[in-house]
Amino acid sequence: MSEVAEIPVARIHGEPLAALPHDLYIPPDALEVFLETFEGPLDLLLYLIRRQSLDVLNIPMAELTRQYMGYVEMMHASQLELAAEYLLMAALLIEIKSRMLLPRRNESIEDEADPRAELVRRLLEYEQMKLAAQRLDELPVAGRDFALVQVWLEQAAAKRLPEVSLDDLKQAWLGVLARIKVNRHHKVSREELSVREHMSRILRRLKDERYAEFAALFDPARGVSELVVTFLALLELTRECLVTFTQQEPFALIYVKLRHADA
Amino acid sequence: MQMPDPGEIKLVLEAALLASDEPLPLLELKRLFEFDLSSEILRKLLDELRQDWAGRGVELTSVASGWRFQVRAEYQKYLDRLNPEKPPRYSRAVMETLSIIAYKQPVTRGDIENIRGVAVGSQILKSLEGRGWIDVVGHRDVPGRPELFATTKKLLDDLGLLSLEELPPIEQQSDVDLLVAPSV
Amino acid sequence: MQMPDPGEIKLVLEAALLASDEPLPLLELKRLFEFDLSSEILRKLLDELRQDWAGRGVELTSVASGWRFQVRAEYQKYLDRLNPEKPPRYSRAVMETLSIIAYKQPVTRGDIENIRGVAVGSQILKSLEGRGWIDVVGHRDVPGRPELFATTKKLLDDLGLLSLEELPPIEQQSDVDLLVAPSV
Repeated sequence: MSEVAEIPVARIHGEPLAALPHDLYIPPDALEVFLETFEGPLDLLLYLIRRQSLDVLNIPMAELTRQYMGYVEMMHASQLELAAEYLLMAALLIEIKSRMLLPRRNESIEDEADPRAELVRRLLEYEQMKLAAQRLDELPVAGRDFALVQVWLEQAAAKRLPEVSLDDLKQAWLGVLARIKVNRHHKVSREELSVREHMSRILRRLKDERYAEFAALFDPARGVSELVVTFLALLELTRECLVTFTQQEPFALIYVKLRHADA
Repeated sequence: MQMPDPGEIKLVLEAALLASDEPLPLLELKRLFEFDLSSEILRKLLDELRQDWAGRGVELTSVASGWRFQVRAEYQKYLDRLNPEKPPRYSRAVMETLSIIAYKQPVTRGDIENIRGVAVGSQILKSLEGRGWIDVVGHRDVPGRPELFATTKKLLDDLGLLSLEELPPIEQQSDVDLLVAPSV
Repeated sequence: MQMPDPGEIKLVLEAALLASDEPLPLLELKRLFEFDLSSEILRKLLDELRQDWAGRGVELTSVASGWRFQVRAEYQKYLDRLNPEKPPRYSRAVMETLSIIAYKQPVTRGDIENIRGVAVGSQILKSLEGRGWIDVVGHRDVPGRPELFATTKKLLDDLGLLSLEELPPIEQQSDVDLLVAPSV
């Protein structure tokens, strides 16, 4: 390889290539940083060429290959898979170099493609995309660099939940009633519903408080009918074995509690 | 830190409130600025902002957890046209279960099954409980102590009713009562 | 159907655009109204609305999938104080992959690997797909029928662009003409 390097194949804008630029040397312990810095063999090659300020078309193959192999050597130990990709590139560089060293007949120079052309095309294409990626990364991104606007919309959260109207409920109830075969005169009146509602109310209260004083369940401020309905609800709850009444002695306070409230 | 003019502060408040997906409390709004913005000034500016937005399709309101912009109810109907897909509907089983609980509460799952004549899947009761429309108000004192279900205030709210008495009364010959609740 | 006055239409447009979580195209905006709103009038009103919002912290913009409101760049710094943690930037590998798909689409994974000179981890494509920035638009008719990737409207939306043509122009660092005269 050293002989190859001495052949003046490469000139930097007319000047023969002198020594290896010092800034290219990467200490082995900096390899990790180095691998993070480059996106792959093309990226590294691009760096080497750009740092040496070489004309892409006058790639000093020997020097470049030597440096390149040095890096491959270093990463060989730590990242074999990645090293393979770099090795492939090194092989390509060496192939190009050797093809260029082969004597060629003068007349065929015109039609024979320069072995470096394909590599140069790839380098340029990659560099173009690398720069494009940088430009793209500079664009502001919604959610990261600027916020979008979305004001609160009622029902936005409940949108997927089915809606139920009073009429739906009524129709469903009629459907239930229609299916019940046994006939008996039955009337669901406002009063009966009211009793049912109070039954639920009393049960909820007893669930929280365990027991309640009988009189405390009544709210005289809401009128006589309210008192009657509450009383009916208590009777119904007793009939349905849901509550019990206790009284220690005549005229003592009456307590209402859930059956098995202790359970 | 120099305090910018109130107009500029209002623009910042407006942008932050429009972009936030949840209500912003005063403390959070103060953090928008590097200088110390007093609650008094902040409230005054928010109030001005609310007035600036009066008569628009979106309004600035103060809810429990802070301030937020929201679409005014009158404009909802326009926005509904963007999503014309019909809202999903509950199955007949769910609706019947709900109506039985509403009209016959408190009832056990067994009562509902007796009335409907078919088994009631527990996912039906779960979905109604999840919606906050029914809850367990106690247990019937029979073997197994089955849960007693009743409708909640939320169901009334969602139906726009003040009390169960406002449910449509239905006169019908039937024997529902025989099927509910063991008469002892 | 009577057409309401333009001011009222603008309020509806504004409310819908402020409430929507994605850009609204003209067709969608027309559906807000029961009467027939011509695209010409709609565009004119949207343009007026954009001007109405000039100088505010929030601006009305037109991106690939339609119109939307977004916070003006100068005001973002205030909002960032509420959420100082920004989503991280993508790695160079992801950005290079994205730009190859953006500028050379449709491309296969093999095409991307050829240009980059390294293997493209599937998690790179997955993360871009997960973001909704790229998707599979077909398969190349070669053995193995590899997937062809292209960028989506969402990428343009997120970058605030109307079309792919608005992507930054790609530069060529070196003179390709040099290729014609290789000097050995």
